[in-house]
Amino acid sequence: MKIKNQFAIFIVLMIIWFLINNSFKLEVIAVGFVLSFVIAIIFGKRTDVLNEFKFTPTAFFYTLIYLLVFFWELIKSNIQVALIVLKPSLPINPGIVKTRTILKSKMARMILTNSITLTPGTLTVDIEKDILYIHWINVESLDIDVATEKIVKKFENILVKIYG
Amino acid sequence: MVKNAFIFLILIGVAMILVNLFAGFTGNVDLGQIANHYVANGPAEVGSANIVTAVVVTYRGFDTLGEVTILFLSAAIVGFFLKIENTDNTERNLKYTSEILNTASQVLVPIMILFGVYVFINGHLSPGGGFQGGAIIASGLVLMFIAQPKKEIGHKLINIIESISGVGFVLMGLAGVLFAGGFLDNNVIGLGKFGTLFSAGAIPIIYIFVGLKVGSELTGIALSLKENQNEA
Amino acid sequence: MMEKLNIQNIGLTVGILVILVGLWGLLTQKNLIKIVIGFALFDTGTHILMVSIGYIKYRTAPILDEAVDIRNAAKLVVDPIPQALVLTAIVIGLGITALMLSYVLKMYQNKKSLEINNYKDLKW
Amino acid sequence: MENSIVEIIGAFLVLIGSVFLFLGALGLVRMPDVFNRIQTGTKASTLGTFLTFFGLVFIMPEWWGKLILLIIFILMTNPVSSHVLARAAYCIKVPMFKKTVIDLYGKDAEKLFKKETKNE
Amino acid sequence: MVNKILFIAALIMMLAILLTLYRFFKGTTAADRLVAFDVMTVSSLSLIGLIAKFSDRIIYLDVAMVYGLLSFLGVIIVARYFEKGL
Amino acid sequence: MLNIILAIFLGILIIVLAIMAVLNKNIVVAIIAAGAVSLFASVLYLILAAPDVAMTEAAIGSGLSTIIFFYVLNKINRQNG
Repeated sequence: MKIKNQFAIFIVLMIIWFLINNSFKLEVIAVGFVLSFVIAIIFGKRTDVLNEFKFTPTAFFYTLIYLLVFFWELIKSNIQVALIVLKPSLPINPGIVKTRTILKSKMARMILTNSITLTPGTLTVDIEKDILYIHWINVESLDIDVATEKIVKKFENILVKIYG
Repeated sequence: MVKNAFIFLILIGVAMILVNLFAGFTGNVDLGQIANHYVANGPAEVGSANIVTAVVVTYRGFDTLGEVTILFLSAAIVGFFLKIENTDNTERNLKYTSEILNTASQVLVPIMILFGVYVFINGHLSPGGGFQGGAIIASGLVLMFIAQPKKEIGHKLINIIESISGVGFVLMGLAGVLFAGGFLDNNVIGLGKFGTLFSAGAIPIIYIFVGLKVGSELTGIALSLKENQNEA
Repeated sequence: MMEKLNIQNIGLTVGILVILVGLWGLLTQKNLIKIVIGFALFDTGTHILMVSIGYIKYRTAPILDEAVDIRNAAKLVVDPIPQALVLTAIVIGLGITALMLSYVLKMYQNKKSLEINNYKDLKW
Repeated sequence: MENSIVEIIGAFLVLIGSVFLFLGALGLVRMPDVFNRIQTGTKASTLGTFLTFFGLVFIMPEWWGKLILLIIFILMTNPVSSHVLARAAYCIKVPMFKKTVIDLYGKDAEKLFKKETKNE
Repeated sequence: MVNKILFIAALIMMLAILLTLYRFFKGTTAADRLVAFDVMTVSSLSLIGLIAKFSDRIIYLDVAMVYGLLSFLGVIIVARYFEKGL
Repeated sequence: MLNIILAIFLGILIIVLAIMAVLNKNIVVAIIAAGAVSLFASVLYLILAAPDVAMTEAAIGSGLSTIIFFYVLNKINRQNG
């Protein structure tokens, strides 16, 4: 498991090294290889989150779909928030509700909470085992199952397919 | 009341001095003589695209040496002042951190370290250098202390890295005396092609040593301020 | 009036004002940590002042990549020497700040107070 | 003065991004309590910065590497910092808006904030 | 054309920073000021992007990256201080 | 033209934040304001064509010195009991 973890960190660091340098000369590649290798060896045992990636075509395909859904939700949420802000009467109805998640992988939980934070009127306040505490700018339901259906499901259904 | 008037007088005095100093200053139209020499001959003599780096590392290398010494002294004094008085760490409890911050920090810390190394390896091509890179590495490690309280780095490891890089820095300077024109001269190894990663002679090597030294010193300061937090 | 309004003069003014604000905080505040903050502001003001002295109109940063012609560089870039001096000064400023703060901590451990009026041991 | 159509699209993206930044700041001023301010502020500033850098990719195509990296950083760090901020605000018991409907976090938060990580 | 649009965008961003400054100034609680600080730094990040475009130097983007990372770290530090978990 | 407007804007911002850092009674707010002064000073350095100094100020002046201030404040609070 440790080897796979170090390999994942190595890949991520190499991609970032290329993006940051913006060139593919031999010397740049060599230095980046050595650096990523050393950092991956050092930090490989300290981290345990990156080994949950599955390198399969289905996972890759669903990642693309996830990005599309995510950007759509991001733009929709911003327009909604902008409309709320611009109205003189401030039609808000805030509150903190509970929802459930079935995801176990740490990385997937982080992606899920970040997506929830960036989408319409919701903000993750805390996460504890399988309960998510969400601040909702316009509370529509107090029931835990309905709230889960409305907030969490649209991301979770795809993330389950990526991280299993 | 007298005291306030006195402070007011001091402020007015300093303001008068500063304003008088810069009242006749109309702005430069051209570089001064020394600066002109540095900019015109820097690329040929030192081979560094970043003139500020050329000035900091070679033309005024002793400044850098003194600065690293001052930083070392202040880190040592801070560590001496705040050294752990009660040594038993058995009852030390740390606050619960949120799981999201923990996960995000596990992804971010290696990236921050890589970025710090990028900054000091490219010190002769882009803005940055040993000090900035060291500061970024230290911030990455501080993020790790905050978000993952279980992970620890010993003082001993930091001291070893700091000593090795300090000795390496001075040795590179002495190599300049032996094989080239003077202390910290970077013509020890060939200058290479201008504008590529392996160029500017010894500047990248010197900056690696400076970066590791500054990074370990700043981490040491943060660590000695963090430790023995449950002593009271 | 309008020809005086250039970036260099603005930088000089801002630097002087920040120095004065920092000095004011240093002299009037009673809390030890606020005094250290005043010192840090004083530091920042000096740096802004020094960097603006080296600025030259219509010129760019002293880093010679594709955007700057190397043969003609002395006519295109600003003065690098103040920048190099400020670079060292900032790092030393951090060391001094850390040192002062550890003194503050030690003083607090002795007297359990951050008020400067309680420290009268050496007053004459 | 002739610019290609791609550059003009990029410039308009930057303009939309700046408008979103402005709306986020306006939300920060108008909203009644900390949590709602975090909601409007971070969301709009994330999209605004994202659109600004994305528009700059169209205008300066040779800078794409660093701009994409900046976008990735923003998308990764901004939600995390808003989550940590919300949690800290709850911890120091910032008063909530008086029209708040429900607060299911209150009872559990007491337990969570007392929890400590043992140092092994 | 492009430069004019970008000029207007920069002006709007400055207005946004001024609004966050108002919130920072008024506050009422320290947490409000911290949120204002967060939004302020993110807005100035995109301002740096525009400065890099107007100066036509790619190297300014390195500064933007350091700025983003370090302001994130500052927010985290203050938040952890509020939670008494430093 | 944009540079001059930006410089004036940043200068006003820096001075207002500096005065706030001195005057505010709450130490936490004062430290955050001092950090913000450093951050905007680093944008001003970019306009003054000094990216090296800007990077150092962003990394050290606003990042690490804020961290050290808060560590010390934390220790002082802990000793209060």
